[in-house]
Amino acid sequence: MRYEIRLAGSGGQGIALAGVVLAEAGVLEGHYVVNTQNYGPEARGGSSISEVILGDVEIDYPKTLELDLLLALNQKACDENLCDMKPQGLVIVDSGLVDTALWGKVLRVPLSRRAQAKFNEPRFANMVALGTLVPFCPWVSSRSLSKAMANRTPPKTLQMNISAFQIGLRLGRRLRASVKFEEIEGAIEV
Amino acid sequence: MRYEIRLAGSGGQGIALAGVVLAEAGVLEGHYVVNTQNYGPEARGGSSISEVILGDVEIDYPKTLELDLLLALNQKACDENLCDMKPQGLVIVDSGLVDTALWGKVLRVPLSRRAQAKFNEPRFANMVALGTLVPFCPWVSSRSLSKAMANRTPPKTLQMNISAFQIGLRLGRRLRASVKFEEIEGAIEV
Amino acid sequence: MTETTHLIHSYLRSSKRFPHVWCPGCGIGILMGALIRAIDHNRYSKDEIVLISGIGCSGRLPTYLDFNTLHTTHGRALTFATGIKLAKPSLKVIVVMGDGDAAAIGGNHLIHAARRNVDITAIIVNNQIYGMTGGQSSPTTPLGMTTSSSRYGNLEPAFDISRVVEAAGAAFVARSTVYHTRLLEQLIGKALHKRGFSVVEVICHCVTHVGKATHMNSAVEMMNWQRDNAVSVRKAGTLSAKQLEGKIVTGVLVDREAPTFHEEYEKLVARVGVDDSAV
Amino acid sequence: MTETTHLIHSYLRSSKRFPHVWCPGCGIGILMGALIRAIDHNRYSKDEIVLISGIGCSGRLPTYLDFNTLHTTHGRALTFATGIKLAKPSLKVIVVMGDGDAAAIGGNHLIHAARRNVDITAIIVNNQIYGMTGGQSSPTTPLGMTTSSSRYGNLEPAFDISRVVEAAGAAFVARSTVYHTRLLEQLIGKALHKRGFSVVEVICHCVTHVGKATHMNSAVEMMNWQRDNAVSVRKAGTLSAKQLEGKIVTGVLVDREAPTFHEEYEKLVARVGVDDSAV
Amino acid sequence: MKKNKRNERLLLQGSEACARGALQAGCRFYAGYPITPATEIMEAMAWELPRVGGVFIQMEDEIASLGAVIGASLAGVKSMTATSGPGFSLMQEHISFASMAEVPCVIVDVMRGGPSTGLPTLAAQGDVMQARWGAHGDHPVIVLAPSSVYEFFDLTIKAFNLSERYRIPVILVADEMIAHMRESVILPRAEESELEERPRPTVPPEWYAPYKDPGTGVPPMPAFGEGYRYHVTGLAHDIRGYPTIRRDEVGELMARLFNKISKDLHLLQWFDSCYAEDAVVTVIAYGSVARPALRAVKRGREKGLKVGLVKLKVLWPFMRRTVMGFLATSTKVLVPEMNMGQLSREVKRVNQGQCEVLTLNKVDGSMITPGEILAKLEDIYP
Amino acid sequence: MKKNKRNERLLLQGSEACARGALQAGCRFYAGYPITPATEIMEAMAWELPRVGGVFIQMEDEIASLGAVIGASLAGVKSMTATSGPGFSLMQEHISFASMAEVPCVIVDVMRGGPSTGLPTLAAQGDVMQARWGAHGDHPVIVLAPSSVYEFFDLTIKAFNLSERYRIPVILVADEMIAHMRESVILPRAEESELEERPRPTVPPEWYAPYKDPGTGVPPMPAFGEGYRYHVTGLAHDIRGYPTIRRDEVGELMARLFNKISKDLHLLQWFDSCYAEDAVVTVIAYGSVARPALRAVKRGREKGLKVGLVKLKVLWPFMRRTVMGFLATSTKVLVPEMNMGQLSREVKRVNQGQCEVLTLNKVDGSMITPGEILAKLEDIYP
Amino acid sequence: MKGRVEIYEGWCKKCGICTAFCPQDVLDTTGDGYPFVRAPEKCTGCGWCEIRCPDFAIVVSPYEEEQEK
Amino acid sequence: MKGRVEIYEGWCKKCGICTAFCPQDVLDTTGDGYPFVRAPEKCTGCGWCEIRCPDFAIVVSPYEEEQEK
Ligand SMILES: Cc1ncc(C[n+]2csc(CCOP(=O)(O)OP(=O)(O)O)c2C)c(N)n1
Ligand SMILES: Cc1ncc(C[n+]2csc(CCOP(=O)(O)OP(=O)(O)O)c2C)c(N)n1
Ligand code: SF4
Ligand code: SF4
Ligand code: SF4
Ligand code: SF4
Ligand code: SF4
Ligand code: SF4
Ligand SMILES: [Mg+2]
Ligand SMILES: [Mg+2]
Repeated sequence: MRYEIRLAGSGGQGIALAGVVLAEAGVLEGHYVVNTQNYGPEARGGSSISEVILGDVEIDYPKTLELDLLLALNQKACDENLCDMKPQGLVIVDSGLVDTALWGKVLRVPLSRRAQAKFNEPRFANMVALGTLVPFCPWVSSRSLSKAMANRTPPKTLQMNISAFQIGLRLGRRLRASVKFEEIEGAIEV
Repeated sequence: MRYEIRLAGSGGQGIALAGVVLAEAGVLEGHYVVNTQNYGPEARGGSSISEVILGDVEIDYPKTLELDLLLALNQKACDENLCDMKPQGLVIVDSGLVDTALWGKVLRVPLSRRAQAKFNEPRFANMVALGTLVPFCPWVSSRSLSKAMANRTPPKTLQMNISAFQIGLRLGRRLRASVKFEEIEGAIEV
Repeated sequence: MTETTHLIHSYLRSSKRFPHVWCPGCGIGILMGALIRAIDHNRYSKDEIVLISGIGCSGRLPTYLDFNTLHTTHGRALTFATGIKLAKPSLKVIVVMGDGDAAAIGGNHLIHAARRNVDITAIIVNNQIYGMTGGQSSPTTPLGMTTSSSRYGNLEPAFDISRVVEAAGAAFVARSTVYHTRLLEQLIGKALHKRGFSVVEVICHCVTHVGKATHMNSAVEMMNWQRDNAVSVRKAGTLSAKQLEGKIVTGVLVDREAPTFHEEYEKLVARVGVDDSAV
Repeated sequence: MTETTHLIHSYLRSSKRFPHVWCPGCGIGILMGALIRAIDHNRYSKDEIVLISGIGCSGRLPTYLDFNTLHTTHGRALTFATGIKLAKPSLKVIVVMGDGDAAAIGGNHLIHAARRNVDITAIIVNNQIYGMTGGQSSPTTPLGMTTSSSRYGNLEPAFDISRVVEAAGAAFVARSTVYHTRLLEQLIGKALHKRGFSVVEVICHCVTHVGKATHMNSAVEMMNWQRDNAVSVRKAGTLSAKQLEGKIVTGVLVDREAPTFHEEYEKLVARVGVDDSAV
Repeated sequence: MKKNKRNERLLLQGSEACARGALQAGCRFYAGYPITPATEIMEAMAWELPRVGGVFIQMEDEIASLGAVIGASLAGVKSMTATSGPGFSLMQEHISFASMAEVPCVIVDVMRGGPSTGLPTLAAQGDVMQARWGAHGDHPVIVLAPSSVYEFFDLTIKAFNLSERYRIPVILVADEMIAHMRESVILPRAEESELEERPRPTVPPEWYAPYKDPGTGVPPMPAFGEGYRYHVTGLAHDIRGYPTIRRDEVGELMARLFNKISKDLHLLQWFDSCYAEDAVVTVIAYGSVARPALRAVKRGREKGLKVGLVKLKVLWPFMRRTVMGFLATSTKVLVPEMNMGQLSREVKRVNQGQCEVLTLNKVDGSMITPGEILAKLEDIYP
Repeated sequence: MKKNKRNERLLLQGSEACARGALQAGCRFYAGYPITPATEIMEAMAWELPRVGGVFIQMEDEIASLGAVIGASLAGVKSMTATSGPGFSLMQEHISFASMAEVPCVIVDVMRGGPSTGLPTLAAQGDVMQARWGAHGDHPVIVLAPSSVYEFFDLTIKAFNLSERYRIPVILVADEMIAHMRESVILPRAEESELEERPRPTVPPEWYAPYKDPGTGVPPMPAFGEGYRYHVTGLAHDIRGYPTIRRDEVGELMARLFNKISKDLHLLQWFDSCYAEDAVVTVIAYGSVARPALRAVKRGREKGLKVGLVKLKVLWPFMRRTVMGFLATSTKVLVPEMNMGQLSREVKRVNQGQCEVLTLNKVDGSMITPGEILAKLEDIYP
Repeated sequence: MKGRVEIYEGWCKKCGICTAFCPQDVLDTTGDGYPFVRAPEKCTGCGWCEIRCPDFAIVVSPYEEEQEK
Repeated sequence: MKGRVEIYEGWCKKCGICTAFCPQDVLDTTGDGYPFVRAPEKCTGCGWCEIRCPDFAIVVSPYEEEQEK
């Protein structure tokens, strides 16, 4: 079994860090995990991608093949990555930054809006996102993610990261409860 | 047909220059010629060797195989090179610097003594030697050697080189006339 | 659009996408403007300029400009420049290097170009860091500064690049910060004008890495620092060594006349006679 | 056999054949003697000395001496030396380099070792030529001199090696000729004694190549030239730049205190704590 | 550096794993120069070494870095450096020196797209031949290639062991993917790793001949300062270390340099294989490409194709025995590489026509995918 | 430099012949650094270039030398450098640059005994693989090997021609024997040498795309200062020369870099052969070893052995077609080399088991003799 | 008011340099970080903002000239 | 006469340095180029010849000491 997540956005949105935290959470859960990210010129303001693959056996190919879960933090990221989705895969987008997501199962979540509202800056949207996806991703739990955050984020920002995560977690739980998964067809918005 | 000459002595005796002049003479005669010399640390005062191979067809292997002619300017040079002689090959040694030459056909010529006598320094012995070997080497002539010397030695020393060469030539001619070649067995001294 | 910007735009490559790659507020962009204006002011044609760089953030500069441009290897830009200048002395050769480029891996070529007095203008973007590779310490990183390769604080004293090239024989050496933009432009202008090897050391801020290391969190703060720590050569003459510690002395530091390599070489060729028929 | 020679012999490798490889009259042999005496005078044990060289005639020096000896690659001796010193600071590290070695291909390592103030003594055998490869011009060959690679006369100005290393940050810089043998010995002694990067520039004659080029046909003539052109630092202070042209200023040129790299590093280790158990 | 706890699963970047491996192997000296994508190894060592009393220094370039590493090793300290293509090119002269003077050291080359500055942030396998042949003159080197974060840790330790055992520079070629990716690993504890140390002289200094074959081909090596005052040179040398041009001495030296490795070739056959025993078509791969290859082979088996994989961990000396063994049972061999075909040439060389050797090459900075390999397998399947 | 007179027989040193060839080919820029045994080439150029209005400069090292050579070539001047092993190692980064940026230049490596400082004054063939694989990243180079003084002249001209034709660094590997020996030669006059020049743009600057394939694989190349203001970089680049990491663009670039040579492989089969047509045992040799090999083969024939010789003048790209052709008719092949077996590996690779490939190797600084080769031939003769 | 300042948001990276170093305090920053002309009347047209902008995103034109058009 | 000078011809390369720079003109050169002690009585034992000999081929010992033996 292999579960593939891709986090996509632009440089400065904390995509890489979110990927590492997610991967660390996977490790804490005892899974096999691989995490890759794109390096390079685009990292400066350009597009940024981080992939996390979780598995119960060793992971052979370390790049994603068909995404179980895509998190898209802007429109371009959404447009360019949908083609790699698994047919029944789930897409979570930042509703403030993504207008259209032509996909079957889409959750539209105001990630950066919530971050902005709470911390007066949008850059904690990455952690809000991690919270949101927990209820939809069977491979990590809020416990492992919190622990991973403690391990992997700078002490100075840990508190804010945790509370952003909590916000996301609440959003995600609400959504999870409100929708019958099988029925999602088109976008669900909070 | 291939004719192999080795000039051997020590650094500072002008072995390399003599080899080049001899090779140039061969070229002027219209032969195929290869000239090699040893480079390296030994060049500083250590042993010095120059080889000239003359041929009427292109020369394949550029190092000597069996010497037709060995010119040895000191004892060590003589000792170390005799083993490479062709059975009927001729050895010319500087009688002032070589005591014993255990070989069949040996000409003992006072090369450095003559040079010293004429120029008050022994370093022209190389050119005396070239003169000496002319009558014994069918591949070069005194004309080609003189021309080669003009081409290859610094103008400043040309005159002295030529006169050293002439001395050698006279010695060589005298020797050539005095010995029946076929009869040489052991050393002939001038 | 006013003349200044019009002028700048006339030198930017229309085929390149802007904004450029540098981080927001990075001083290299300011330098690029000053360089363009200085070139324009000296009335060089675009065709006669060869703009060469090494590898680093600063190395990306030539890509944007409509000259003959060459992006070489890390540290070796001056060697390519030397070849170009000697092979075709009619070209005006300008080299842009980072501090790592010029003073770490390329230090030897720098002092040798200075010694030979090759007619090249070298612009050294001294941002005190390896910007491109993620903020490791460079030979100009101040003692004690934390960088990604010296997280406990840098243990190595910094070069005074200008002093080293002076000792090596450069004909012209000048220094400015990017804050002192007009001075910078002026000094580059003088350097371009100079016969021989001319060096302009440009104190430049790397917002991303040095900003982080020095807790100056914006280009503005870093440029304030430049303003507050710069001392003109003239003024520096009146200060004690102690008072000058940590200061940036700006202005023309060296300006001397000496024959350049290619002039001497041309004399040699004239002397031994061009004899192309012989070949 | 008197003490001096006895002392020398006690440092020569008994397993090496003598006389050594250098040409008759070559100054390197004189330097070798001075070096041995300076080492002995400073009472280093043979085991603690590491003597390192690059490639060149001078590079053959360590082979003859009974220390830990290392004959590296051309120009890079100081990099090996840096590794050795830092890995085992109890060793006394001495590097012998030719002018080509130190200032041509190795120029960058020289200035960086000076900048870092690595605790190494560098002895630069400046014979103004590439001796080993047959007399090509080096970065210290005087302008105009004919060499086998500049048969029309050298076009490139020479480095003042001592000035360059001074500008780069060396803690100690001194210069002597081999003619001034006792001074040389003394200066090497001081350099060995110095904490930090110390440089002794040794003006040395290459009989074979420079002798030929300058029409000085013997070691004696060349050493006469050294005698006649040397000016002590003290005296130099009283002379004009004009008067100093072509002169060799001898003596201690720089002597300053500065923390050395390995001392600073040791402090760092003490600070962050050796935690070998952790591994 | 934290201790490795028993069975603790960690998320580590390849570069971190390499640094940890080095420290666990006893490396206490690192000299380097930053270059993408090898910088993280340097940064990790810069952080860790002072904490264990080791030395880290950032040098002025890559030439200096390897020079310092060799120096430190002569002083008795296990030493390493890491770089990428452009820097690796600059290190070649000193690699040649280290093999001639027989100085143990470890060099990591994290391969990025080339030639020249190329694609600094993207993976490639373009330096595989360079790792073997990049330095001038005939000399042996050992080259290892990890294909996972764990292997990067493990092979780094092994690299140190081999370099100490044979007194030879050992090169690790990792591709950017392996160096940059993070992966879950369980690291062995320090006491579980077997470490090797260079042979040391047992005779007193007077009897010591530094380059004399003690029978194993590897002369014992004291550290500078231990009382064995010997001479080290890059010139051809006799058993005392002194320069020589005598044919017999040079010939003996060269023979020993090669034999010390070639006599142990059987010990250097490190590989993993999967379904390879009965494969009709065998894939031979290394580095990160071994991973899509594994997946492709598994999928192929699912589809009923008798395909197998041999993953090489030692690239040089080329694992002739291993490869020939597997070739014997296959009719076709596929060598996918992120280069224009480098190791595939070696496969062809040892193959001697036994089976058809096919290649799959990619040099555009992207990974070879399982799909591509599978498609090729299906295509060539007899 | 004196004019070559018709049919004049001269005594020339290999190095001089190389320098003359360069000048005759139009080389007008030389940058170098002294090193035995390549120094004589530099010295000859230092003397000749100012006389023909060309530029000679002695740089601070070999890295700088090749940098300056590439710069001069970009300024439109045919340029070269020469070195030996240690310096050749240092040049690898810039060889990689020149092939990526497609800058014509000629590099002579006079091979001496290695590794490291090795045997500076003695001949070897230890850099043959390095000449092909020494630089990082995948890229093509062309490598030629002369086996006589005349060939050194001739192949130097051809090296310039190829480098101009393909915009590629061309490497000449001569061994010390060939560079140092003097030999009688008759040189062609200037007007008898065919020279090639790099393709030049015919379109106006606005239309010029510096790295666009014009169909031949080799984009036209203006000199700096001629009005075509374009960008040159060692990064992967698009057809305009601008950095790119787009797979399609990178893939196209890499494919073109290789194809421009591989499409013309049939033009690069340069060899001499002797008695090879009906040989049962064929000797394949190059450089100075081809000469004892020739003698051995002649002696072998005298003794009634059907032995033959194929002398390769192009080492890389490896002359697969030629070699395979000759392999087809032999049962055994002998590859004598002054190294531990380098080109013999390639012979084995292309041979694919058709015949037995044997080697004869010597790395002690001495020449392989005709006697040794003949003995081996007799030994292996079927 | 001697100068007219225009900002090209397309190239502007919101670094704040222009605003911070305007000697007349003409510029200010919008909520989303872009500079804007807050006090146009104070602009002397000195051009410092223009030459210090690392991104060529700010242009100063002489006001009079504009008027004459 | 304070010093006794010995020359080891086996190592001497006949460079002439010792002879040329002896402050007391003690040494001279033989016909075949080797140095020899021409005026032993003038030797002050200063040691310059010894330390300037590039080949360690000349040895000066204090004369008194010799006498005492
Ligand atoms: C031979 C080589 N070594 C290392 C690198 C990696 N590298 C690229 S840029 C750079 C340093 C950049 O620093 P600097 O020259 O100061 O330029 P900046 O980015 O700060 O402008 C390094 C080390 C390289 N490209 N080539
Ligand atoms: C990389 C490299 N380039 C060139 C050489 C050839 N080489 C050997 S010694 C030398 C120069 C010697 O000059 P210097 O350093 O001044 O020493 P000297 O012989 O004068 O004492 C050179 C260029 C080499 N060995 N290695
Ligand atoms: S990393 Fe630093 S130097 Fe590089 S572009 Fe960003 S701010 Fe400028
Ligand atoms: S060539 Fe010059 S430096 Fe070298 S040993 Fe001879 S005299 Fe000394
Ligand atoms: S032109 Fe001068 S005054 Fe006007 S906004 Fe710009 S900096 Fe301020
Ligand atoms: S200086 Fe330029 S990039 Fe910075 S905020 Fe002002 S206009 Fe924008
Ligand atoms: S010891 Fe002094 S006085 Fe005596 S011979 Fe030597 S140099 Fe002359
Ligand atoms: S100085 Fe030494 S080598 Fe020279 S002549 Fe005197 S004793 Fe002989
Ligand atoms: Mg920088
Ligand atoms: Mg020298």
